Order: sequence, then structure tokens, then C-alpha cells
Amino acid sequence: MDKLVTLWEGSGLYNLELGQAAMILVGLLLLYLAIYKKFEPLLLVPIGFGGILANIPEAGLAISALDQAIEVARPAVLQQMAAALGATLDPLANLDAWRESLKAIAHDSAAPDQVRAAKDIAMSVGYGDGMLYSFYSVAIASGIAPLIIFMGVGAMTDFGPLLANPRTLFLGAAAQFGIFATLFGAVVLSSMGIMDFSLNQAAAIGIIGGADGPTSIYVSSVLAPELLGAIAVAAYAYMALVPLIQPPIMRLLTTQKEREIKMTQLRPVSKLEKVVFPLVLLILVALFLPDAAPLLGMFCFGNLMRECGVVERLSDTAQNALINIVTIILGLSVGSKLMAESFLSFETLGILGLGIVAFGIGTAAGVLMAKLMNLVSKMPINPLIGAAGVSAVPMAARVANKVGLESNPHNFLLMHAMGPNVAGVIGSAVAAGVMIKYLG
Amino acid sequence: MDKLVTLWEGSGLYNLELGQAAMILVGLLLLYLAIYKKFEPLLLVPIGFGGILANIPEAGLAISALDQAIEVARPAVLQQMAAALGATLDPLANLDAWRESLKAIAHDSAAPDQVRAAKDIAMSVGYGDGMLYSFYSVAIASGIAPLIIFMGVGAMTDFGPLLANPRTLFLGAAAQFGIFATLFGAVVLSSMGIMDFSLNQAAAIGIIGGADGPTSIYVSSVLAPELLGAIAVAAYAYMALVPLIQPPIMRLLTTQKEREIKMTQLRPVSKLEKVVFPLVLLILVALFLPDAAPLLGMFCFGNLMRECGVVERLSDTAQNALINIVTIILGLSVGSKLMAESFLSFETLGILGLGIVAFGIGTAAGVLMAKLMNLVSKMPINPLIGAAGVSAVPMAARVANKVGLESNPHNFLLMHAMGPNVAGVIGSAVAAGVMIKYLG
Amino acid sequence: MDKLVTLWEGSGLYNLELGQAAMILVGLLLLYLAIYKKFEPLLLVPIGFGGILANIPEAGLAISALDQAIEVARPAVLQQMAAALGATLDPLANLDAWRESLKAIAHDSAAPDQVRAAKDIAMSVGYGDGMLYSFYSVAIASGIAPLIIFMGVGAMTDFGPLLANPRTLFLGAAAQFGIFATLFGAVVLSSMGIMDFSLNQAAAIGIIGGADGPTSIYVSSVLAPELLGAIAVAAYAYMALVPLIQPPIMRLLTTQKEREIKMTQLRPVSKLEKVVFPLVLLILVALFLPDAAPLLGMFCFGNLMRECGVVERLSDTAQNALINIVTIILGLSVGSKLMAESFLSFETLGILGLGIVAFGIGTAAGVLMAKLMNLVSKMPINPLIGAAGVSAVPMAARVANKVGLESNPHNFLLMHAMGPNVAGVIGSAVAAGVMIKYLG
Amino acid sequence: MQDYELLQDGLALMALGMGVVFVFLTILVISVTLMSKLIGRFEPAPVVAETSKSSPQSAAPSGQNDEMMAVISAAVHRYRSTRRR
Amino acid sequence: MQDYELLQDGLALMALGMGVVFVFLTILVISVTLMSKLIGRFEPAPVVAETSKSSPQSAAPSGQNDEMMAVISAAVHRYRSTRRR
Amino acid sequence: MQDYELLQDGLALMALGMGVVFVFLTILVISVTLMSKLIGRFEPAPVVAETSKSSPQSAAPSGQNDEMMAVISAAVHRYRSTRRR
Ligand code: NA
Ligand code: NA
Ligand code: NA
Repeated sequence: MDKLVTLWEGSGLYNLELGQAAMILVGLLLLYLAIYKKFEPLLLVPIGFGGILANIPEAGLAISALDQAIEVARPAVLQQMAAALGATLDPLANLDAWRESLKAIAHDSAAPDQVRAAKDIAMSVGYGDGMLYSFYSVAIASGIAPLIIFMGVGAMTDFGPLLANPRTLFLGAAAQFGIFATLFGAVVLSSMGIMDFSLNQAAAIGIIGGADGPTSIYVSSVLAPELLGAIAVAAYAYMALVPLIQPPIMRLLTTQKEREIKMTQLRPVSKLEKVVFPLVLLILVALFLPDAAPLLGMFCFGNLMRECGVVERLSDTAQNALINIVTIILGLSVGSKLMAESFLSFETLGILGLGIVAFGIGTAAGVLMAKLMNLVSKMPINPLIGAAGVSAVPMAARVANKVGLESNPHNFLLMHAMGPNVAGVIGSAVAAGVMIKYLG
Repeated sequence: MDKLVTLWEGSGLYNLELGQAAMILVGLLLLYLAIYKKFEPLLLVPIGFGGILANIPEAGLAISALDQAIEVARPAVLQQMAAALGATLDPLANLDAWRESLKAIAHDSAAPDQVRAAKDIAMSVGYGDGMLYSFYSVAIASGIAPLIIFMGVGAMTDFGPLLANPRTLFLGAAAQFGIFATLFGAVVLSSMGIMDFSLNQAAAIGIIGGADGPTSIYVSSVLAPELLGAIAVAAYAYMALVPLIQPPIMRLLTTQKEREIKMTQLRPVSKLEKVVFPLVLLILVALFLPDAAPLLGMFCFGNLMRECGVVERLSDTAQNALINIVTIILGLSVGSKLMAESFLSFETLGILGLGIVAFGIGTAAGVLMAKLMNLVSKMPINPLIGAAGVSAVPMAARVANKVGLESNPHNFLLMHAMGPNVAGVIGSAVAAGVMIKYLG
Repeated sequence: MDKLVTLWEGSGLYNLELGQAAMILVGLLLLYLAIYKKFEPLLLVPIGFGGILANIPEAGLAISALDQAIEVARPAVLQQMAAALGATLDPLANLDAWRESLKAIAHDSAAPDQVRAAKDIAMSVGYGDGMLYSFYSVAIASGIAPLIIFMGVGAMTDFGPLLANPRTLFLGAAAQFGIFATLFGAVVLSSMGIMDFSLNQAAAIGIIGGADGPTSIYVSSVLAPELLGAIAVAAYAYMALVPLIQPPIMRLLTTQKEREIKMTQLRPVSKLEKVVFPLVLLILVALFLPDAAPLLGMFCFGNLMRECGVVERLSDTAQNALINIVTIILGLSVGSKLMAESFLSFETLGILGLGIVAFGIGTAAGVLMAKLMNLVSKMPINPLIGAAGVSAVPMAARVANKVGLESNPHNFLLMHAMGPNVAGVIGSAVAAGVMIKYLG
Repeated sequence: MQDYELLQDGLALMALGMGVVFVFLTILVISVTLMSKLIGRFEPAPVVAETSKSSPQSAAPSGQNDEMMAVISAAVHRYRSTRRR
Repeated sequence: MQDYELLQDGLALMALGMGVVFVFLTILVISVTLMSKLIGRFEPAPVVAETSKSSPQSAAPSGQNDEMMAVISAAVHRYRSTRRR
Repeated sequence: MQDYELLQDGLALMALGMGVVFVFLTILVISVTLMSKLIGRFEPAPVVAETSKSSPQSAAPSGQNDEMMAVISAAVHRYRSTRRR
């Protein structure tokens, strides 16, 4: 009979907190957006599902063995762990107060070897790291997964259009203004007391404006892991929303005439140029911005494998089996950061709001930069392709093409927009490097 | 010259113990069954080969650096390790006694940080974890490998037949009686003093009756890792023997007339139902049985990737590259638990005997449940498909189909049997959750 | 303004040491050789690229969190770490001296738990293991990556030609003389004071003569990790140079008449022989040379998966997705050992020189052995196929074939040369086992 | 004495386990039946299924299609630039 | 002095290593030859090989074939239910 | 006070960040343009590209081709020995 009671008291329904229920709904919403609205499904299906898993009451899939023990272990075990952590538990306080104070000590004040000792105790009485927690440690805390995905993206990227018209790199640079303006916006909100973001958090939020998933995850895993869930969700969701966010801004900032500008056909690019380009980029990173080396290094490596033509089986694996495996693990890991206590806060709304602002400003900056370049250069640039500078490869380039076709049904901008589009990837990785240098 | 002596004294032949020779033969037998009898070769080839590797004398492929050092290090190192473990070695005892007592201390009484210190010493003098030991730690001790395989199985499973006739879930429930009857059988054997199983071990043995490889491995890695080798071998071997084990029981419990029952054709199932089903199952798990969340969560995740239709490249990887890689590693890891000292015991015979009983009882329970359902319901159910409820996907469904065809060559039961077949997977995962809740 | 200064002082250009610049050029040279000279591109592209990444100043991609902290942390952190390491820093010495002495203590004299404590401090102030360092730890220091590649190689190897003519195993044995002669050469150079190699290092250098990449990496990761970079580069580079190195030696040691010898056609080999062969080899390894068990065990496992015909999906994955993924990681990890301080030494030149000698001696020994076998046996052997005994599969066999065709355009030696070629793989793995037994 | 306890525990676990399996799968049967009915009511299966299958492909070809398009266009670009050379 | 020892060790390792390689591969040659003879005697290679190749495919199509069948039948089921809708 | 500092830091980081992005990409534009010119001068693109594409395939078919050849020849060998049996 008391086994039945245990069962009921251990069931999800009995322990379901409001926040967890809300987060499960958020996970279902993400799945709906991914499956039926085609919002970046490759990432949002695993993220949404991981979010649900992380919020299953009592399952503890997203927390460490130590946290699990703190949450559910018997008082005797708690006292042992307290001793290991060098803390004393108030004998008069109730069990929940003990758990609260142990949690605070373990996460904030305890020394690494004390935490290790407490974890030893938790594991010796049968607790283990949750599956999603293990995935997160291996894939994201180590920084490996976003880098391997970036390698795969490099192996999928054709720099031909960029090499044919290197000036489009300026568009990719300008669009990164979205990142820094948003950083500043977050700082302003904090200094006005509306939100409460540190500079590190503001930087991690800003990077949403880079419109590049792995870069966002990498940066926030370094600068603000506590916001990683909200930032990744915002980044991927807004990347999917690019066809809705960008066109009004693009139309607002350009005249019909500008949108009709025809661009000169791109020159053919030799194979050798494509092979040398990732190496040139790598050397420049090495010389001027070592902190962007992990991201851009792996990106260049993937691209070199693609272009060098002698390691096709590696390039193929990097673009398929490897990136798919890592995507599954990465998505579930990001989902593990969608736990109620960290996600359901006012700050998350701030992140979502700031994220869309970041996309808007980046788009505008790209378009305006293209208009500026038209003023100083003879070679005409259709300002619409400036919007592709935010990256969101290849969606933003397609949007530029589509808006261009509305003005002139014979003006195909896609290949021209691919230049700033991939330039935007480089630009936001550079921005990430700067931020990590100063705040990491 | 003394180098030659060292060579001979370090050779396998010189050190070969009888048990190791026996286990190498067991490994060869498993390979023979896998290759020439087609006994679940995807698992039994790696398991059998891993079993041989684990029993190579002096190679220490399946043990940790610490155990290797304890087995072969010089006396000085042993003394250092004893100090680290907080033990004193009897100066009058011989070297083998030292090794024995160190092994006992390291595995039973020493504290985690003492074990860590002793391992540091072992590694500093050049010992390293054996390859299979590393595989086991990463793949099974962490629980990850069976879960990823379960995800792949989910991505390969079509719930269409189940959704077309949800009542077949009861058949999948009934067949799990094999699990619990076997658990009870093991307990009875122990209380009669014939065997010596703890309740945890009995539960791990019972799960063989679930006829589901990854579930068996997952449960025994949690409840009784010392029996994992025997349990996994029994589970896969009996799954391969389903075409021999089940038909006599099925014929015994049914009349010719029952075996001829034609079932109404399955209704078509909409895509939306298939997409929503894994989410419904997940939510129910979250609400009622959080301890089944790792297994069923990953299973549902795989199935959602399959059915949602927007992440085909992930689903494809989960069904191919990823599951194959993990299968290789998992198989070798299971093989590492086929070491002579743990496998060659009277208990292993008990496990093998109880395992086949489990399959038999599960089959009978499934068939009888179908007969019961025929009594209370109008829609006719051919009791043969009840036998498919043990899972062993898709072999048990094929057996039901085959036995049905014997009675009526025009009665194709395969699709009808797929319903209870996949229901059995869910059922045994639920049973696993209950056991882990109470004993884990 | 001082942020700009920080930026400049943190840039690669400001910190670039001559050695790093040189190593970046070495990396570019390796890439050139790989891409345009087709020098084993599958390995040398990742190795070369990893070498560049490892030498990016300030990025610290190839070093641990602790080393990064020692190199760049503030004085306060250094003092904390010194305390953890049980060291005292001379208050009068300058910062660089502190860093030097901390580095020496951390790598040489500190106890494992002190190193752990110091690393905890480094991580708590925000330093993390470099990406390539993590790759190296997981892939090479654990020994896993070379073994998995060896499994894949086993799954790609057809032992048919060897089984049809087992005597060719003697050619594969003879060619390993290159390994041991080189070992002795390195020892002689050291005892003459020209170089400074320990016996372990000499053995690791000798293994280059095995002409087998994963074996070289595995052995040097065990015996001389500090030389791993140079040894791996030499091994792969010379394997690519086999078509240049071998022919002159082959022509010098054979007469025109010998080169024209026609060999009797190979008998057909039954499927069963191919299945049993890896098991026979495994049993012999288990009985006589357990130290070769990791390498040859995984090799036999791969080959059994290939030949048994019932696990095609595993064999396929071992030959494609899995080996490709591991190759990428392994290559980058090897690249992490191309750091200036360890690579740019006189010893590296010695390794490169000895390596080519190893290939030459191995080739000669194989050819001479074939001539010897012609003296004692009736069945004629074309001595050219003896050169294929160095392994370098399948390049050396092709070279034998090509040189044979020069003498007689109708004499196809390729299949005959495949026997000694794969025998050479076994031979060098056996040699590796002997060395690890005595020196590991 | 202890044997008896083990027996009792085993029996209890058997009863509880089978009970939970049956209860859980019964809830699942009910949920699935409800789900199918709901889906059948709100969206008459055959028509909707086809709609939901065809509409996203034509109307919202974002995610993977985009990627596909980019790959194809890149391939075309590549092919063209190769030919011209 | 130490140099001399190193030399001696190197020489010993060379002799031992080449010895072991030759002895081991000689044992392997003998074992393989025996194995081939045994296999050839008990099962006259060509006939048996074909038998052992064809028989499992027809007689015991369990493991992978089963899986294949399940996949195919699932595909057929899927296709049918799609068509009917 | 601290808020003001945060604002100032944010502003500085914004300025610095955008500056670095622009400077870095400007250097990249210059480098790429130089690179393309250099490559164009030393090797007139179209001709060279084709040469460098065809020559390695015919002249130096080492690496992967070798492997390919070995695989093919092994397959041929296998096929033959199967047929003969
Ligand atoms: Na960007
Ligand atoms: Na089951
Ligand atoms: Na060799």
C-alpha cells in the first residue's frame, strides 16, 4: 500500500509545478512551430523535445547527480553532503530549507574539490547525471558541438560569390551593427532598471543579431550559460522569421529605383582562389583576432575540406553524418537549458524583444551600407542585398532575391546576395571573437 | 635471455586461466550462433568478439588502470597504492594475497577520493584504462548508448498498426507478465537457497522477458551491472530463438478455430495521428511515470523525428550512421562484461534458465489476454497476435504471422501483430521504469 | 583607448613568436603537399590544418586550461595556482619567471591531485581546455582513435591474396626489419651523442618504418607522446613518397630476370577461410602476444565484420561514417602536437632522416627475403613483391606492380603483392606489441 | 526470515509492476482513442492529411527547401563558372 | 657507460623484436595453412562455399531479412494508407 | 553610478566591436583582392584551373585513386574467386 503512495508521490502529476507545466507547453509550441511552420526544424525539433524532457518532474534529466541528490535524497544523505561541502545545516529548519541552502552552497560558494566530494557521495548512493546534463557537458560546456557544426557549415558554404565581389564583405560587416546596438540596448535597459543584465549577458543577447545559430550558442555558452536556452531559441526562431521581419524594413529604406538596380554578372572564380581563401582568412584570424580562432578556424577547416577536392569523403561526412549526429545532441542539450526556473523570467521576454530588434537593426544597417557604397563607388549595388548581411544563410539571401523580383521580375539577386550572406557569417564570428576577448 | 623469459611469462599461453579459455570458447560460440545461425548478429557479433577480447590474459582490455596495476604492478607500486587507499599490506603475506586484498579494498571499502588517488598512482607509473573499459564507461555506465539505440529504434518504428487498433496495447501489457513472473521466480529460487539473487538482480533478470535488448541493458546497467553480460547475452539469444520458443506455446494455448480467426482490416491512420502519438505518450510518461522518461523519452523523440517529416536528415542519421556506431561500441562494451570471474558462475545458468521461462510466460500471457479480450469484446482478435506482445520486434510478429498461415494460408496477421509487437516495447519500458523507481 | 592597446597586445601579430610563424609555414607546406602533391590527403589535410591552429598565438587551442592560465593569467591567479601546486614563487622574480617555474612544476614535479587543484583554480577564473587539447585527450591519449581507425582498416582489408599464398607473410615479417634497424640507428645516434633519444623514443621512431599510420600514432602515444607530431607527419609523408623511395632500391637489389618472374595464379579462397582467418589471428595474438591485442584485436574485429556477411550495416559504417569522423578528429589531434616548442628541434630532423632510412631498409629487407625464399622453395616468388611488405597499403603493392610491368608489360603483380602488403600491417602491429611490452 | 522478506518484496513488486503496466497502458489506450477521435473530428483525416502535406511544400518552402535551393544554385553557379573557364 | 647500456638495450630489443615478429608470423603461416587444409578437407571449398552462401538466405532468413521485411511491410502499409486517404 | 559605468562599458564595447569588425573585414577585402590578382597574374585563371584539375587526375593518381584501384581490384578478385568456385 505504501508502495502505491510512493508511486503517486513520485509521479509527475503529484510533483508538477506550474513552471514545469508552462515549459512543457513552451516545448510543444516550439515543436508546433518547427513542424507545421517550418521554423528551422533541424534545430527546433530537438530543442523543443529536449525542453519537454528537461521539465519532466522528478526525472531530473537536465541536472547533475549532485543536484538530483540535493533535490530528493534522504536527510542522512543531505547531512553527509553538507559535511562534504563544509556547510552545517540548521537542525531546526525543515527539509526544504536544507535543500535550498545546499543548492546555494553547491553552486556558489563551495570549492571545486568540495563539490567533487559531495558529488562522490551522491553517486555512491545511486544518483547519476541526467542524460541531458551529460549531453550538455560533453557537447556545449566543452564548446565542441557548436564548433563541429560550424565546421560542417563551412563544408557546405560556397565562397564563390563572395570572392567574385569581395566588396560585399562590407555589407556583412555593417549588418553586425545589429549585434552591438542590441548589446547597447540591453545595457541601457539594465541601467534604467527595467531589466537586469550584466555586460556579459548583454553581449550574449546581442549575438542573436548575428543570425547564426552555432555562433550564438558558442558565445552564450562562454559568456552567459544561464541564458543559453532563451538565446538559442530566439536566434533560431528569428532566423526562421527572416522572411517576415526583413521585407518591410528593406522596402522602407529603399526607393523603387534602388530596388530595381541590376548588378553586373559575377566573374568566374578559379578553383585555386577558393582553396586559398580559407587559408587567407585563417592567417588573418591568427594574426589579428586569435579569440575568433576556434569558430573561424573550424569554419575555414570545413571549407578547405570542401574546396581542396582531395578529401571528399571527409567533407561528405562533415556535411552529413557528423553534423547530423552533433545537431541531435546539440539540440537536446540546448533543450536542457529550457528549465522552468531559468527560462520563465522577465529577462526571457527581454531577450526575445531585444533579439527581434537586433535582426531589424542588422537588416537596416546592411541596407544603408549598400546605399552608402553606391555613393562612393561606380559599380552599382542593389541595396536589397545588404539585408542578406545579417547571415541567416541562405534564407536572408532568398528574401533579398524575392523582394528584388517584386520590383523587377527579371532581376535575379540570389547569387549576388550570397556574397554578403556568407560575409555575415564571418562578420558575426569576428564580433563573437571581440566579445570573448573582452568578457570571456 | 631474461627478456625471452619475460616474453614467455607475459604471454597469454603462460597466463591463460581455465576460466579465460572457457570464456574465449563462449565468445567463439556466440560468434558461431551470430554468423551461422543468424542469432541477432548485429549485436552478438560485437558482443562475442568483445567477450574474447575481454578474456585475453594479461591484456587487461576490460579493466581499469587501477585494476591493471593491482593485478600486475611491482610490490613498491602496490604499497604506494595501499597507502593511497588507506590500507596496510601484511608484510608477511605473499604478493598474490596483497593483490587480492587491494582489489577487495578498492572495489568495496575505499572512499571515492582514495580510489581516485590510487588510480592517479597507477596512471603515473604507466597503466591506462583498457579499451573495452573505456567503452563501457562512456557507453553503458553513463546510460547513453542504450538510450541512443532506443532513439534509433523509435525512428525505425511505425506506430500505424497500433494506432489503427489501440486495444492491442493490452496484449503488449499482458506479455510483460513474463518479466514479473520471472522476477518472482528468481526471488523464489533465492529464498529456497538454490540461487543467490538480490531483489535488484531478480528485477534485472526479469527484464529479459521484455524481449528488448536496449531496455535489458539499460535496466541491468542501473540495477545489477555485475550481471549485465549474462543478461544481455540471454536477451539477444532468446530474441533470436523466438521462432523456436513461441510456436509450441502458441499452439498449445489455442484451438485450430481460434488460430483461423480473421481480423478486420486496419483503418488508415492519418499523418497527424502519427505525429501526435509520440507526444501523447511522452506527456503520459511525464505525468505518471517519470522514471521511464529516459527510455520512453528517447524512443518518442526518435519516432517524432521519423513522423514529423521535416527533419529527415536527422531521422536518417538516427536510423543509420548513429545507431550503427553506437551498436558497435555498445556490443564491445557488453562483451567487456563477459569476463570469466563474473560470467562463469552458477548464477549465469540460473539467468539463462529464467530468461527462457520469461519468454515462455510472456508469450502465454499475451495469448491468454487475447482470448480474454475475445470474451469481452465483439471485434475478433486472433489470439496468435497476443504472442507478439513480448516485443522482439519484428520477429515475434513474423512468428504470429507464420503460425497463422499454417492454420489458414490466406490469413495474413503480420500487420495486426505489429500493433502488440510495438506495444510490447512500450510495455517493457514502463516495467523498466517501475523497477528503477523502486530499486534504482 | 586602453581597450585598443589590449586588443593590439592580445593580437596574434604582437605575440607571434618566430617558432610559431615557422610552424604555421610548416602547416601550410603540409597542406600544399596534401592538396597538390596528393600526399595522403585524408590525414595530412587535418594534420596540417591542426598544426596551424595549434600555433595561433594567444589562442591556446592545443593546451590545457591549466597551461593557458599559467601562460596568461594575472599574478594573483598565478599565486593561487602556485599554492595549489605546493610551490612558492620567488617574490623578486619577474612574471615570466613565475610562469616558467609554474609550468615546470605542473608538468614535472607536482602530484596528480595538486595538478587537479590548480586546474580547478584555472577553470574557476574562466580558462578552459583548448579545443585541440580536448580532441587529443579523447581521441589519442585514450588510445581510442587509432584503434577505431584500425578497425575500419580491417573492415576494408581483403585477406584473400594472403590466404591464397600464406608464405607471403614471411615477406611482411622481413620488411619489419626497417623498424628495428631504425630503432637501433636512433640508439646509435644517441650513444654517439649526435641526437638525444631515449630507448622509448627510439622505438617510437622505428615504428615509422612500419609504414602504417594508426600503428605509428598508437605506439608513439604510448611510448613517446612528445614526438607524436613529428612521427605521424613522417609516417604519412613517407607513405605518400613510397612511389619515389622504393623503386630505386627495388631495381638495385634485383636482376632484370628476377623482376620478370611470373607467379602462379592465386587459388580461389573460400568464404569460410576468410571468416575464420581473423579469429585464428586473434587467438594467436591472445596466446602469444597479448600486448598486440588492442591493435590486432580491433583489426580482426573490423575484418570479421567485413567477411562474416551478416553485419553489413556495421561494416559499412566502420568503413565510412565512423572512420571518417575519427579521421577528422585524429588528424586535428595530431596537429595539436605540431607546436613550435616541441616540433622545432634538431630531433625532428633526426626523426625525418631516420624515418626515410626505415622505409628504405624495410623495402630492402622485403626484397632480399623474397630472394632468399626463391633459394629454398620451388614455387617462384617475384622479389619485387617483397617490397610491398612494408605495408603502406595499397601504395606499396601498386609500386611493386608498376616496377614489375616495366620489366614485363604482361606481368601483373598487384594481387600477388597484396599478400605481403597486408602481411606488413600484421607484422608492424606485432612489432608494436613487442615494443609496448618491453617499454610501455 | 530474510528470505521471507525477499519473497514478500518480490511478490509486492510483481503485483505493483503488472498493475502499473496495465494502468499506464489503459490510460494510453484511452488517450490514443480520444486523440484519434479528436483529430478525426476536427480534421476529416484524408482531406486534411493531403492538405497539410501539400501546403507546406508549396506555401512555406523555407527550412530544408531553402537549403536545397541554395545548394542547387551554388551547384549551378559552380557548374557555370567551370564551363566558362 | 650509460651510452653503452643504451646501445646494448637497443641491440637486444632489435634481436628480440625481429625474432618475435618472425616466430609469430611463422606460427601464423602454419596455422593458416592448417586452417585452409582443414576447411578444404571437411568442406570441399567450391561446393560448400556456394551452399553456405545460398542456404542461410533461403533457410534461415531471420535477422536482417526480418528487419527488411518489417520495413517493407511498414512501407507498404504506409503507402496503402496514404493512397486510401 | 555603477549603472553609468555599465552604460559606458557597453558603449565602449559597441564602438570597439564595430570598429574591429570593419577593420578586420577591410583587411580581408584587401587580402582577398590581392590574392585574386596574384592568382590571376601567375596563373591565367581559366587555363590553369582546368590544367590543375585534369593533371593530378592523370599524372599523380596516388592517394584516393589508389585506394579506389585497390578496392576495385579486390572486388574483381573476389568476384573471380566466387565465380570459379
Ligand atoms: Na551574421
Ligand atoms: Na517487451
Ligand atoms: Na608494416
